[in-house]
Amino acid sequence: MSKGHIVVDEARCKGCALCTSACQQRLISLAPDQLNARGYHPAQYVDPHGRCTGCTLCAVICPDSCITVYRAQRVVSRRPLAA
Amino acid sequence: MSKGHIVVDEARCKGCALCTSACQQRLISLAPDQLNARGYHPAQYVDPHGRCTGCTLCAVICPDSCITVYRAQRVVSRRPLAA
Amino acid sequence: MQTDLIISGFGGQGALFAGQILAYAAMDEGLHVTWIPSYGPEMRGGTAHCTVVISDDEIGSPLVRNPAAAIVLNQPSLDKYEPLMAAGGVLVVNSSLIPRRPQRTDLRVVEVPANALAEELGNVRLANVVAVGALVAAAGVLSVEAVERALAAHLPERHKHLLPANSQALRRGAALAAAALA
Amino acid sequence: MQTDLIISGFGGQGALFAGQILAYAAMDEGLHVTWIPSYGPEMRGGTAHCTVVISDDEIGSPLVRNPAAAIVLNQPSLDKYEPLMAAGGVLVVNSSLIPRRPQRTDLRVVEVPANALAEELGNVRLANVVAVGALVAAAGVLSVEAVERALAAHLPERHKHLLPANSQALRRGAALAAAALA
Amino acid sequence: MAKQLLKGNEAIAEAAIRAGVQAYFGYPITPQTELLEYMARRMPELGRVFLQAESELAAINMVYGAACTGRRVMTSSSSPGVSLMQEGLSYIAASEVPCVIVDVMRGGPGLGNIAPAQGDYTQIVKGGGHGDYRMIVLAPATVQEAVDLTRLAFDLADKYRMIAVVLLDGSLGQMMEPAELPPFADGAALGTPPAWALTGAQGRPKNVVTSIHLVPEDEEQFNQQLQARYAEIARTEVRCHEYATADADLIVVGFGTAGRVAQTAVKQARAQGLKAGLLRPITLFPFPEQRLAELARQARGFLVVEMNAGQMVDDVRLAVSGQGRGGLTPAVRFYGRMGGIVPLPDEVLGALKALAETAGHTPQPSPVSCLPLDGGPVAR
Amino acid sequence: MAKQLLKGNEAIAEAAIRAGVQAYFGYPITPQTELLEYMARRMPELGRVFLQAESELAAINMVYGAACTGRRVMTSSSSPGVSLMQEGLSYIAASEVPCVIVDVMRGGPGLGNIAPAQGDYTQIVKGGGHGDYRMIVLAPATVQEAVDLTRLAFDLADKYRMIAVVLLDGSLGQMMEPAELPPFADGAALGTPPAWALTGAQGRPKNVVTSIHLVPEDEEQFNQQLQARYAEIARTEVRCHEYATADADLIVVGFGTAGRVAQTAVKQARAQGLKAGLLRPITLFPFPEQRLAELARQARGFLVVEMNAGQMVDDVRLAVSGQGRGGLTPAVRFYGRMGGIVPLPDEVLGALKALAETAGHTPQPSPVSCLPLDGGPVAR
Amino acid sequence: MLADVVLEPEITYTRPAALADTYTHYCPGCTHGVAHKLVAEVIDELGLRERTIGVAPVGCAVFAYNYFNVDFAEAAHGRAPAMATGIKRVLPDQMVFTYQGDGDLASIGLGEITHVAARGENLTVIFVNNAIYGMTGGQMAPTTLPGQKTASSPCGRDVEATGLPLRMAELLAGLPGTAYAVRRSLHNVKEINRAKKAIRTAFQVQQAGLGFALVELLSSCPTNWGLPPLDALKWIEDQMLPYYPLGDYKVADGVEQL
Amino acid sequence: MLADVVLEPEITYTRPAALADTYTHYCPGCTHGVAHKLVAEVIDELGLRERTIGVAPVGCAVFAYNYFNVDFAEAAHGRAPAMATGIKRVLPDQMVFTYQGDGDLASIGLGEITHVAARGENLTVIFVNNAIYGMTGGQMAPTTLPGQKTASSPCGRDVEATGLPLRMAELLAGLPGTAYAVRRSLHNVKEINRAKKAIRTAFQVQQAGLGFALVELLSSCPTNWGLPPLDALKWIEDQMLPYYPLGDYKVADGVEQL
Ligand SMILES: Cc1ncc(C[n+]2csc(CCOP(=O)(O)OP(=O)(O)O)c2C)c(N)n1
Ligand SMILES: Cc1ncc(C[n+]2csc(CCOP(=O)(O)OP(=O)(O)O)c2C)c(N)n1
Ligand code: SF4
Ligand code: SF4
Ligand code: SF4
Ligand code: SF4
Ligand code: SF4
Ligand code: SF4
Ligand SMILES: [Mg+2]
Ligand SMILES: [Mg+2]
Repeated sequence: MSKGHIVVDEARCKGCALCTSACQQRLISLAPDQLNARGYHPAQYVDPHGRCTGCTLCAVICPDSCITVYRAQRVVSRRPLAA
Repeated sequence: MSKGHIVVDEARCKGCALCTSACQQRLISLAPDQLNARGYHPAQYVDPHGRCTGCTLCAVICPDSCITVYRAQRVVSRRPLAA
Repeated sequence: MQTDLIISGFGGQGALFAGQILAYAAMDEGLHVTWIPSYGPEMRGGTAHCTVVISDDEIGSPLVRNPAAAIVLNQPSLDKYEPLMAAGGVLVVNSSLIPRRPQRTDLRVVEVPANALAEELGNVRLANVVAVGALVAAAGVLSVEAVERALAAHLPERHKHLLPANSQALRRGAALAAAALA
Repeated sequence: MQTDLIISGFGGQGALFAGQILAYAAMDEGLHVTWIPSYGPEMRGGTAHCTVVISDDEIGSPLVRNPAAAIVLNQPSLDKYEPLMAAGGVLVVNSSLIPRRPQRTDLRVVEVPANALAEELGNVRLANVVAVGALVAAAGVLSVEAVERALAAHLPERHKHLLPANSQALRRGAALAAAALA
Repeated sequence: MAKQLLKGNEAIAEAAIRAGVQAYFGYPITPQTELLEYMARRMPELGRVFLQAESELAAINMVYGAACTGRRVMTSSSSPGVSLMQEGLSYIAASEVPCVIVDVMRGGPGLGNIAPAQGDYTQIVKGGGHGDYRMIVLAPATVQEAVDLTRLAFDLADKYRMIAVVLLDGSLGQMMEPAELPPFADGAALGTPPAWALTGAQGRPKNVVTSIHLVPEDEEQFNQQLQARYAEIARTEVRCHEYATADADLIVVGFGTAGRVAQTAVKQARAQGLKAGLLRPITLFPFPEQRLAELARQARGFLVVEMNAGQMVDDVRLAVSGQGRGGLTPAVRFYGRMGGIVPLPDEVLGALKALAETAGHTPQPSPVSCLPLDGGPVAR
Repeated sequence: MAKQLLKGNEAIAEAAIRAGVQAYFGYPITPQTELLEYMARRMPELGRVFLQAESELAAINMVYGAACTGRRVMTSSSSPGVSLMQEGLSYIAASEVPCVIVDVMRGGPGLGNIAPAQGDYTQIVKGGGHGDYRMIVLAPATVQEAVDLTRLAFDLADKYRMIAVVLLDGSLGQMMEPAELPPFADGAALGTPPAWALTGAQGRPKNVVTSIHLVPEDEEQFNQQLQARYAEIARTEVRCHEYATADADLIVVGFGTAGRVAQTAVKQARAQGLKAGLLRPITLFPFPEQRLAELARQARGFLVVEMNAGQMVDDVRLAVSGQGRGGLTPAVRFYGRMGGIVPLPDEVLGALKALAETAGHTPQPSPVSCLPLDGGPVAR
Repeated sequence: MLADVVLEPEITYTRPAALADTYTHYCPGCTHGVAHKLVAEVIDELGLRERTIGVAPVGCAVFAYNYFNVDFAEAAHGRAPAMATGIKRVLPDQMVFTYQGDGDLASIGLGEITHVAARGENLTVIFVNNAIYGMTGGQMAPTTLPGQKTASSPCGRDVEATGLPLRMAELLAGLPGTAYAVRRSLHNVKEINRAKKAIRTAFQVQQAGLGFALVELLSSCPTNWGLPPLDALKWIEDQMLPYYPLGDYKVADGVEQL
Repeated sequence: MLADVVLEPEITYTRPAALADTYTHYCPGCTHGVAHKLVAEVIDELGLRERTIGVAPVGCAVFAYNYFNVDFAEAAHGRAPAMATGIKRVLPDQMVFTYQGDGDLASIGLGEITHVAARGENLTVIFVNNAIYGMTGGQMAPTTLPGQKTASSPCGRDVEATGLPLRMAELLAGLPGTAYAVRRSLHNVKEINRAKKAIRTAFQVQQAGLGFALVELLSSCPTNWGLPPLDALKWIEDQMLPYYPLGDYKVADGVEQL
């Protein structure tokens, strides 16, 4: 199970690619075929194997504060196994 | 015989007295009763005993460049004693 | 006769240069011409557009509110200029990047997949020249040959090797417009 | 009635303050008055002078070209203002420092050895007050008493102890003028 | 309160303090320096801000900043220093923050001299900075008026969110004259900072002070608002002093010291049988153009007296243009002294007499045409 | 030489170079920057001086210094930058050293925007700095004229030992248009440094460049000399462009781009049967007031078009005041756009039609009086 | 028996509240955006949103007032320090900061910033050094590197004619009124985090009334350097760092303890 | 036989030729006059009278142009360095110097002087530091000493509110374009002679094209200090020297060899 994940605000993204190189897991790339309303190829986060560590490096470097990082860490409930 | 002497341009002198303290021989003082056209008591050089060394200290410090220093040093002629 | 043109797109799409080609061509043809980049709130990365006025008489206003012909290279430009076009005007639309069709019915619309055609010619940066070809053919203000001569004469030395590709792009655009309006 | 006065001397002779005494006295008497230090090319060490206008009506120009009364505390001031005096004007001359007599014959000249008298009173800085006394007595624009009251009222606190000496100086000057013009 | 003998510069300073000025920023320059020095003494005593800026450029921008907080703030200077403030003044005007500027004018152009003059009329009244902006301009002629107009300057500045300038020449700045100081404005009158002020966005959305309107349409609309405010002021805030104008057919116009001197000349003229009157504008912007237009209907000539080469005279000309009887334009003559010379009543009287002899006709243009660009004959 | 497609800013730069400018000092500001950048490329190539100053304040004072050497020197800027130069301009004018300033105007006041405007008319034409000084002001409407007037600016500056300003709006600075460049001025035309120049006092008594005249009488006399020179220029150096004025009874007046746009409107008006004409002042100082006065005798109305809130319009009003038939004043209307909006011919045509319908009467003043200082009724 | 610990996602990083929720006009990859974010985060963390007043420069950051949720003034080019002085003197309890570019601070505004430091004005200055005039299209700044090509130094900055670049952190550190003057960089995450700490300290210096505090930030201008954003960060590292060493140039007594 | 050697007087010291033979407007005992004389002597000794252009400030030395027999320009307040830059760039072979007071150079003109030093303009600057604004009647300068009473700091300069005085020689020495920056004093003959040597070096630096050269001179203002001229010299020694140590703050490579 993934330790974190991110959400990119694609409308605000300017496709600068700084996040792509910041992510040690290489989970972000610019969408080659997609243009947002301002004409940029936005960053896209692809993490099929749940490798995101929630390290926030991508978000810290993003000049447009487009990236929100979520980390799964708070225990919310415990439920009985298989009822 | 004096080694030097000075001439003060009294019209330009502002009576600031800087020269009076610069002269190690104390040969200059402000004329107490004299006022020049601008209302200053000018410096006066009194050297009855020919003590002026021509050291130029007074002239160097004079902010108004009022002092010309003469030094007697160039041999001009030699003449026969008692003709 | 005076023709007011606007060319508009994202920064980097070459709208300003496209206008300059037209201005050079007009000058070389002995016409009066003005080229002016439009001031707008946008800075880099925003929209860049220019206005070209071509006339056989002295030009009064170099600025234009209702262009007789326009090239729109991207969607925001279409949105902005479609309503401003003079009735009967020629509107060249870069259909490679603009999904929607113009809505006005009193315009002569030429849809050109400029990016696609340019890529076919091996250089996506020629999209603007493709569109210029279309505009010239559709609006008739200058001949395609005049524009071609202008390219030959005024392309900066370091880009001279691109001349054949430019000519091709121009002609492709022109041909497409001719076909579209035929 | 309006009286235009000028008081002039070397910087440090107290010309400006002398004018202020008169201005205070006039104000306290309910008259209109202006006091203005004169601008000139001189900087420190040069001549300082002020103009006082006293009137029972609103004062138009606070500046004066031809004063009706003047105090000249030094030679350059005499040289400058003698020719400018209005005919019949009162000219108070500080004979302690000014060797020459005024040449105009249409003036009422009062020669006061102001420095000498002030030194007699123990303070050469009172020369200006001596001259003011002479001016007031000779020109009649204000009473000696009014000036004395003004001194009492407006001398800065730290100089209040000098009041008796000031009064004496004022009266000495006045007496001298009265005698001279009698 | 009883009258005190006050120097113009110091009287303005004390009047500003009593008007509640909270911060003063300035740079020394003759003949304004006593104002700054007075502030240096008094403001700290009162726990208010005095800061000698490193330059007039810094001073006006400190004023700009302090004014953004909605407090009463001011600076003072003299002609060359005011020239250095032109960019700042344009910014402040465009930001609609109120403040008060005192300009104690001296002889120019350039370094000129330190004698009294009125050569800043244009730069102050028309706006020496870029763009279309105006400042309220108040021109005292006596120390008492300097006191009164300083208070008014703060009030008008706040009311209209504009710069108000007290404009005087060096002789008035240096002059002592009896004057009565007003009481201190009470705290209530000063009020709490206005809603637009920058105070830290506590419990409210942020405020912004800016002079940018990047979209031309927005900038135009903003300019129209400014112009509308200026027009309102022109309707409601004109002030002037008149003397013997009721039946006058010769009107002398002058502001500040020149106007004061002119009043003596008018008195002398009346004594000599001339039907002379004086209009001394107290507000230079707004200019008393309507009143001048009214006077144009009765007067055959105007004499404008200034301590410059003729600056306000154009505003008088504009005001009376076509306003004479039958739509004619009365004669407008100029008498000016420059370089720091204050005209004397006699000179003004002389000019007035000359006007009396010739006025009544519309001046004819002299026969000069204009060259086209190439210097050849004019193409019509 | 054949025509080239040139950008206004660059055309001016190259024209200055061909006029023999030896030193350029400037600071980047939109929409003037290409001029500076062009100089950055070209001046060093030619072994001449290019220096990017740290500010406009420094730039104008570098120009001041360089101009003291008697060489041709210049700077360029845009509105806020020009405001920062006001002190320097007053000094240079008072020192009688020639130089050329280019002001590519943008929207204001304050930071405003970078769109084309004409809001600097007053600060440039009347002098936004302190004291009574004037600058020769040349206002091109086409790139060709920008080239020609740049050369003229240097010539007139030298001839009169004055500042000459080339004043244009951002649209002309940014615009490309075909124009022909003049040949390089030959060395002989540039001549040796004038006798007053600072070059090191070799074999002659020292020269001094100063703007001080401490004695008021001297300062006044100096100012009179300046004024005499300005009057001479007003007689001899007026330039304007006219179109269809011969029989016009409606005259449109506009400078630079506004005048150019107005010409199209006049053409359209003629086509619609209106007897319209255009006067486009090329020199703003000296102003074509005599020519306007002449036209006032034939015209019933004037329409002044500007890209500001109405600045030059006052000079038109002054010029035509009382100059109409029978000494009446023809109507003067204003049409302006602000904030960086360039008026279109249609708008001007509309204003012209409105004028055509109403012109012919002297405007009546609106009934407003002025307040005395205390706000009560007017004391007459 | 309990099992399957359910982890609910929690936001660990998102835009700070003091940063307005709006699109910015900055070019793609321009680190002005990073600088903004850091300042906003510090304002949030120190709880200063309702008592901070910012002063924007003329430069690419001219619209900074749109991007922060705090009171803001927009200064004339180079005069932000003077404007901030005016504000701070009247409202000494508010936190006042300027945000300035290198043209603004080191060229036209050099006099004002130096005097502010000399007087020890209690202000925080965020100084964004991108070695160029961004807004006007890439002309030489006093901070432009030797040999660097710009629109106004087309053959590269000639130090013979224009001198060597100004090192502002060092220069201002030399003034007695300066309590804190450091240089940081925005070219990678590690340096960004260090920059944030410095910004925090610079605000705390003001809170403590210790005097003038300056954080110089090496920042990219991909547009005018003519480089893709990632290459621009590399350029900071390779070209700017050697000339502009990161470090603390003045940390006055009392600052360490903050 | 020869005897009685007759000694004929020879002028050993008189006003230099480059100093105009005219009365000056300076106050009695003001050492501006000494500074003038030294500059004139150096011009004479280096033979530069016919190829020097001076730039006068606004300040008490505003009329310097009247007192030197060389070409002169009178600058706007604080802008002498910019004006001198304009002259020198056009006439690189002429010797250009500015003569500036502390208000002129360190207050309003701080930006210009610093940029001139940063650019390494080949200029000589004579900087007369009298810790006060002389001409305008004794207001506080950036160089006014802590606690010093002036017309605009009537209770003494409050360093809390206005910071510590600027040490310009040290500050400008820190800029890479500065070739020579020293402080000297005019309070006694020995120091006057040392000052003259420094002025000579500062002109030679320019002759050699080494860059910016500044000589700061501690100078008296008896009038505005409210002291008799001799006491004013003492005040320099007692009060100014401790804060403004005399010395060489920058002597670039190549200067020693001059
Ligand atoms: C008085 C004045 N001069 C010049 C300008 C033009 N101008 C705007 S921003 C700028 C420079 C910006 O550079 P910098 O401060 O480095 O900020 P950056 O854009 O690089 O962030 C200039 C010169 C102006 N607006 N005002
Ligand atoms: C723009 C401007 N601001 C202010 C002044 C007034 N002013 C003249 S000299 C001076 C200061 C002189 O002090 P300093 O430079 O120390 O020279 P000093 O007289 O002490 O030799 C000032 C503020 C001015 N002339 N111009
Ligand atoms: S949070 Fe870390 S691991 Fe996850 S996408 Fe961002 S940089 Fe990659
Ligand atoms: S760093 Fe931000 S703006 Fe740049 S590509 Fe990534 S998400 Fe988009
Ligand atoms: S030269 Fe020397 S000894 Fe002679 S008077 Fe001068 S100081 Fe005294
Ligand atoms: S130093 Fe010069 S001015 Fe002073 S008293 Fe001596 S001679 Fe006179
Ligand atoms: S021009 Fe440069 S500094 Fe300005 S926003 Fe673009 S990248 Fe950033
Ligand atoms: S005021 Fe001071 S500096 Fe000026 S001349 Fe007098 S003593 Fe010298
Ligand atoms: Mg920058
Ligand atoms: Mg000084």
